[in-house]
Amino acid sequence: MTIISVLLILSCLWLLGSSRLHVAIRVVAIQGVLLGVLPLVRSMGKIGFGVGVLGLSTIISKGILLPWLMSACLRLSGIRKEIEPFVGFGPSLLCGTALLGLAVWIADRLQLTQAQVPQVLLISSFFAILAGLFLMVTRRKAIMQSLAYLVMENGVYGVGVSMSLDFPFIVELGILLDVFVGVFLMGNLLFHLDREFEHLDADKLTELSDLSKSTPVLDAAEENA
Amino acid sequence: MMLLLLTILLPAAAGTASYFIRPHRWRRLLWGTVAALHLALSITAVLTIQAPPLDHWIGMDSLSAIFLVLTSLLFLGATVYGIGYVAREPVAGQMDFEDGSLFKNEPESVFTGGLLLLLAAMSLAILSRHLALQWVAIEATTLASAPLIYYHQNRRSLEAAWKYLILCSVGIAVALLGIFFLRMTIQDGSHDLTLAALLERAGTLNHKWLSTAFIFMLVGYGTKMGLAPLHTWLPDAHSEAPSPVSAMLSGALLNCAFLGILRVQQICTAAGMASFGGDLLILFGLLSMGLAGAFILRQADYKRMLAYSSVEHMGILALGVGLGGLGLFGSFLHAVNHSIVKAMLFLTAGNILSRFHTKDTMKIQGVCDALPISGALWITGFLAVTGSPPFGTFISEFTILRAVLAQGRWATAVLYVLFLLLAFVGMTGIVLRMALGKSEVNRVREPLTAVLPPMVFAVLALLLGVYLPGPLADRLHEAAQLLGGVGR
Amino acid sequence: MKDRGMEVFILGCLIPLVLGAFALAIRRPRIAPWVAAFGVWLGCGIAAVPVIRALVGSVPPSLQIAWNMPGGSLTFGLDGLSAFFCLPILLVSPLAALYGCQYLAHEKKPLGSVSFFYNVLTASMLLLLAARNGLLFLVLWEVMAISSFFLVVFDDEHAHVREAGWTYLVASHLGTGALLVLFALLGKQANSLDFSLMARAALSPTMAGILFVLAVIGFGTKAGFIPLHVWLPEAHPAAPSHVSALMSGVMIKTGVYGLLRILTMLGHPSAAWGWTLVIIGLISGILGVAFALAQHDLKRLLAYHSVENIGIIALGIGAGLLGLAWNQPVLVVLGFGGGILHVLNHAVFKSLLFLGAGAVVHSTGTRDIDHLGGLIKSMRGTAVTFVIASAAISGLPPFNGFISEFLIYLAGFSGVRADAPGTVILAIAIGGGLAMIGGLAAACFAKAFGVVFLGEPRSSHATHAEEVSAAMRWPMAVLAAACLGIGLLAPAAVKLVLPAVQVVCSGSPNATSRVWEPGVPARAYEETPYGVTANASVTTAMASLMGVVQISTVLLLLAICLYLIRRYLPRGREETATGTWDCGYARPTARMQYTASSFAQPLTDLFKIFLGTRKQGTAPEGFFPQRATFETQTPDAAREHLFVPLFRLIDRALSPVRRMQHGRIHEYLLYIAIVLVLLLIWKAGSR
Amino acid sequence: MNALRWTLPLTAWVLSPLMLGIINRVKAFFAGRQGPSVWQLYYDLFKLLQKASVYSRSTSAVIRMGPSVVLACMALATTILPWGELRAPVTFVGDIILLAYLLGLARFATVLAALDTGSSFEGMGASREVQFAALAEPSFFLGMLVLVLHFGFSGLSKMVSEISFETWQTSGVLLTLVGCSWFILLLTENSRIPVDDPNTHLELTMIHEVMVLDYGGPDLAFILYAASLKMWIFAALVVNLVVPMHSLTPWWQAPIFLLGMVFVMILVGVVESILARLRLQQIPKVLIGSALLSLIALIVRLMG
Repeated sequence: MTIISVLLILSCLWLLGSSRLHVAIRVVAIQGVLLGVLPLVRSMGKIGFGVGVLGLSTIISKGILLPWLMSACLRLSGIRKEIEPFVGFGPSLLCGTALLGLAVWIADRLQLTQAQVPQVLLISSFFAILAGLFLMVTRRKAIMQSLAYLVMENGVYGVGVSMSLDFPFIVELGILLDVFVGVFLMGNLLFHLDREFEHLDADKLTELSDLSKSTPVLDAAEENA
Repeated sequence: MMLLLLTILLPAAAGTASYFIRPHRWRRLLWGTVAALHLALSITAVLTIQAPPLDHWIGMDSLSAIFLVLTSLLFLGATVYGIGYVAREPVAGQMDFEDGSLFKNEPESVFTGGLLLLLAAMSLAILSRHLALQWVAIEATTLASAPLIYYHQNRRSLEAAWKYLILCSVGIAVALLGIFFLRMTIQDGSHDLTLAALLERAGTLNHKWLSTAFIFMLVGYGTKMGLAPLHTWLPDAHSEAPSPVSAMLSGALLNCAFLGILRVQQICTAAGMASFGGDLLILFGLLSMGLAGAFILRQADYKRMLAYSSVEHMGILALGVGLGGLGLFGSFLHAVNHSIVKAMLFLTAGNILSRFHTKDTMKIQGVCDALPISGALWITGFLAVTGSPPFGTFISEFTILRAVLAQGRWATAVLYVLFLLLAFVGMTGIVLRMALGKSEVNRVREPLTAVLPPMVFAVLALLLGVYLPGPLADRLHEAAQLLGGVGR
Repeated sequence: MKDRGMEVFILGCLIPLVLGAFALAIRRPRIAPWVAAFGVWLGCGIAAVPVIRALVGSVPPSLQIAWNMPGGSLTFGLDGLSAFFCLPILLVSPLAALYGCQYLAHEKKPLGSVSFFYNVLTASMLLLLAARNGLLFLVLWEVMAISSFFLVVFDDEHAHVREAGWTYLVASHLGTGALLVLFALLGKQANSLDFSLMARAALSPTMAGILFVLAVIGFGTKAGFIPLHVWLPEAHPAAPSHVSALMSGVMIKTGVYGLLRILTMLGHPSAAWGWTLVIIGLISGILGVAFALAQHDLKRLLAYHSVENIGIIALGIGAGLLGLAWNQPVLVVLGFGGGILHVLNHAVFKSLLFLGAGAVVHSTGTRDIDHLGGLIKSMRGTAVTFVIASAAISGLPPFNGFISEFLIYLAGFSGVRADAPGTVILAIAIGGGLAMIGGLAAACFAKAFGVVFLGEPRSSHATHAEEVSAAMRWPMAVLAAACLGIGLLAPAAVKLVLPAVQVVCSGSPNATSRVWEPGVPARAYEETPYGVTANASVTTAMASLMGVVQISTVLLLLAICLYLIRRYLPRGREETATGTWDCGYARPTARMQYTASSFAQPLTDLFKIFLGTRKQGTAPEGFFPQRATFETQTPDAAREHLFVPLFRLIDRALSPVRRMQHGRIHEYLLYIAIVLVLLLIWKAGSR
Repeated sequence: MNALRWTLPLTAWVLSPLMLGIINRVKAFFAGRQGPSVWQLYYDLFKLLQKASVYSRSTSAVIRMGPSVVLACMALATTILPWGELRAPVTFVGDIILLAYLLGLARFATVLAALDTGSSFEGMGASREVQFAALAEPSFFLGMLVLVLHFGFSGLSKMVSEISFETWQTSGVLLTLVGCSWFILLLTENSRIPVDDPNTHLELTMIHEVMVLDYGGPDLAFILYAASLKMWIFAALVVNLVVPMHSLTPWWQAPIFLLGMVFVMILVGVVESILARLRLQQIPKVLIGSALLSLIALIVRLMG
């Protein structure tokens, strides 16, 4: 249990630090697998049919399918490295540690006394959410944004598991399916974006805005103003 | 119970099937029949099912009854319009009128499939009684509607789709966190997150966790609903999507997100924390109306103007629910009125766009001269959406004003009226400049499929302004009681 | 048999709607206006029966139909006030409809829509006057505004017509905004939207004050009080003449009606209310006519005169309110009586003026009076009716304008008491103000009639003018006869007004509701001091009016017989015709005559600071100057210095907000995070 | 008794041309010349009535009807005027308002007739006439307000009949102020020297004379007769206001009134002889000054 949460934290820190995209995809794949294993470990032994299938399908979807799609997209668009993001890689790591501190503060702030909630898993899940959000806000590459979304979803899933929530099987599957289709669609969209725009930088996508054009409110007033 | 399941599974099945149906004619036939069938199903469901459901996951209370019939009505209108729209779209590549880049449309099967899946997801979201299931359904609506937005696959719609997908998914992830916190509010250890169970235990819910959960879900679903500071994706998505899709997005999809917030507010009122949720909703409501008014004032693109007006009307809905009492009745009536009027406006905007080939309001003049029916509809829609009397929106906005004044909130009342007037002034300039005058484009006969649905919606909006049909009025009052509002 | 008055009235209102819709439907555009006009005639004929019976005394019981709108109910009633305000509609609307059919005959655009909206406007105004429920009132109010908007933008090829339509719609909607809050507040106090319950709601003075201010703003926008009149000189000239006749003559009166209806609900008025209306009346009157003097667009000039006459009406009502506040019955009866009678008088002669202006525009094709002149020779009928209307609007004796101004003068002067300085100030305001307004109005209409109809034609437009057809001249003749008729039958007209005054005074508790009842012997009022003196002042007013009527008739007879003497005096000697005395100038041309701006220049210089007239032109230079031009424009001061800067200020205040939607997705994500964090902090704080 | 009352307007109709004759004689006396006879205006009227009339081609019916309307108004206005305690044949509450507006109607008719001829001179005269009238009207009403404040609002005859020596003692200042204001009004309305020159020859400077430039024959006769009636009306108002008739016996009041009228005419003649014409820009100041006189009278009455 603690090993998985420590590995989760390490993987998030690695993402914050690394600039090469194909490495990032592989790290996210590992995270997917970890989260697949998590419910099995969590229920310690009495592995029901539902929990098993769920774990397996998480591992397959997040561990194998999505990374394959992402790397295919990467190969197609021929992007090698994340160019200079808003917050540099060194400072990102510093922010990572700050976020970790924040996650610890949130975890104990919630005083989850009644159920025996593994504090360390809770901290790692909150850290994953915050890291995902931070990555999404700072990185320029659209692919990185979808990966960051995946990390954030893993974090949310982690929080769910740590609060010993066992939704009915269909609902758990529904959540997983939504996340999978979401990221799959992002991949599909990335293909189109790449074909349409030569670049995949999210910060250049600023054509739709209200700044440029504006109509006069009072025609008459404008002329003789 | 079977009826409800059918309303969800039928469009889902049709959606997946239409991906694989090659011949256009067959697929459009399927699409039309499913839409009509869905409306019939939902109307029979509303009339037959009286007893509120117990602990099933799928059930229909008066609130979801209103939204279900509204959504299927809008979908039927969008279908009739969509079939004509898709038939007229050129299959080969076409030149984007904004920046001249070449693009090819999405295959029609993806479009029809996406729309049907969207309908299925929305029906599930409306009918689901289990909050997590409702979350799954709302996330599914986002995923179903994302490919519809970049149907034209030009640069602008791709960008709009990307922003829509990222922002809504992040928002809804926050909502998922909210649901987990909601689970924590239950003290006696049961894991049942259905609405009925939560309402039973309402007295014993832990207030600290409930308020945190409410905030997370308000921000989550608020992003999806387009409340003020979280609305940034809405103008891009609704203006770049093809007209039938933006009609569905504005008319029906925003209501589903609104339903999510209503469920949480329902639990909060049952747990005795109505004022906490109410104040937040009023704050967001006023903020949305103000910001939307600011953006409408000098808007250059008339579809973005309609999108911002949706943000404003969502603000009015939130304000109405936040007030409670008479405001609830006004808010639900306004949801019905706004959906019908906004769908009509987007379809008419589609007609104007397909004739004038530009979205810039300064370049369009004399719509009434070139397209007489659409021009008349455009002005009627404008009068309806700004809440002028003969239409239903005036009745609901006036009821909300009476609710605000009944609670003696002077500042809110003044701001409310000012923002309504601001939006009116902004839209008048744009709509009148477009509608009146002599147009260079010569007059052409407008296709029936493009004109019939907006006309039907216009008649409905006018009818709602003059006479409130019996069953709708009772459903609205029951819905108001659900959230603790006063009846008459 | 139950008095079916209200049902007949409603039927009368619905007939124009049905026939209007039918006119919209039929394909052949030429007969559409005639069908609609027939609908208006039929409808008004039917509706006139209950209205006349209500005025004479037997008020029909109010009609109540269930309406499942929240707080709404279709209740209709017809009391003295509504019946009196129905009179101008029933008189002017059919005549203008008949006139309109001919006026638009040569128009190539389809006439279905304009006749449909004309009928909707008429029907909505009639129903509005009978509405007895807040929600119903507001719905009909906006239907009236929207239908008149569609009429204003009928010929929308010209840019200024579109601009006028925009200003009109925005102004009327802002006014309705104030009305929304007014009715919501009143509904809250009386926790029902029915007028009968609202009238009985107990209001604290501050709440009554707020409601009064809202009513003045809301109804003042429609009536055209000075700062809120901005749309009036834009919308009326832009509309087709028969529509602007209906709008200017009748529609702005619904604003006055609304204000009076609300006054009946606000209980005992305070003196401050009276003073506000008196001040608004004075400003609207004097500035209205000053602006009218500076115009040289005929219909814009008439529109400004509507503002002036609304000022006179406000002056009358203000005097009435002060009478109620100081408990002076003579001020109440004569003030309200004069104000409300002026509503009818103004409706008659203003619509006649606009129809006349329409005839001029129809045959000459231009509205700029500096290009006209000498039209009396070719358009004799129109000229006669126009001069009667001009004399009436300037308040000159034999006509109806003088009667209502006379009543207001009587109110002002007979209310004077040395010990109460307030009455003296009021008398100065009425004496000085009304006299100046009368003098300026006479000047303005002498200019308008003189420059348009008299002298030599100044341009080709005027030379080719020919008289309009009979269908346009007959309505004008009927209205001119009405002007003279009311003038000579003044006591009867005042008797019609008194039930309306009675309803208005019923608002304040201490005034007994029976101010005047036809046929009730004077003794019946002995017991209340209020009743007796009110009745006494009415009898003196009646006596004065009899004197005025006698002198007017004698004046007419004397003038006619003097004219006859004048014609038969030189029967032997023949009449020769030569050129006008031109001091021996070599080549006098028609353009050397006095034009509108030069005629009004001495007076407009007096009001220079308000008008802000802009003078452009090229002075003649060199020894033998070739060309010189001179042009004056007087833009509406309130629009230039009040509303345009206000709108620009709001616009500039909102522009920083627009930078928020800049398109960068990263900052959008930050917005979500920031909102979440702020809410959590706020919750932690409040918990 | 009513028949007796009608003698008042009849004498007015007969004697009014004599008044103008007196003024001309006074001016001639000042100028040291013999001057026309007092009955000169009667001769002119008789001569003009015999002549044929000449009309300009650009005129219409308005110029033909103008003079008769003006004369009718003036004739009726004289029926409202009382002589001190001798009541006027027509008297009702507010008849003074009708008097003012009858003068307004006459002015409206003259202005329209002037514009009908289409000459720039008549247009100029009409424009100036209209400007001064708009300013003169308020001062007339304010002056009347002082009367109303003092004697209560009723018919002109009743109000005027109460002026006696006591009223002079108590509020002499009031009566002088309003008297001066109405005298200035008389000079303005009847185009006397300080405001306008009745017998100038330069069209650009005239106001009243230029408006009647194009009349001839009977029309000119009607207009001149109406002008004399107008002079009688204003003079009668001033005399009624100033002369304290109440304290005299009724039989003495008629001759005293006529004497008062002659004195006013002489005063006008004197003023015309000693003053020169004011520049046009000054005249609005004069009119506003007369209005202020009445306003001061009002304030004095309120304070006192």
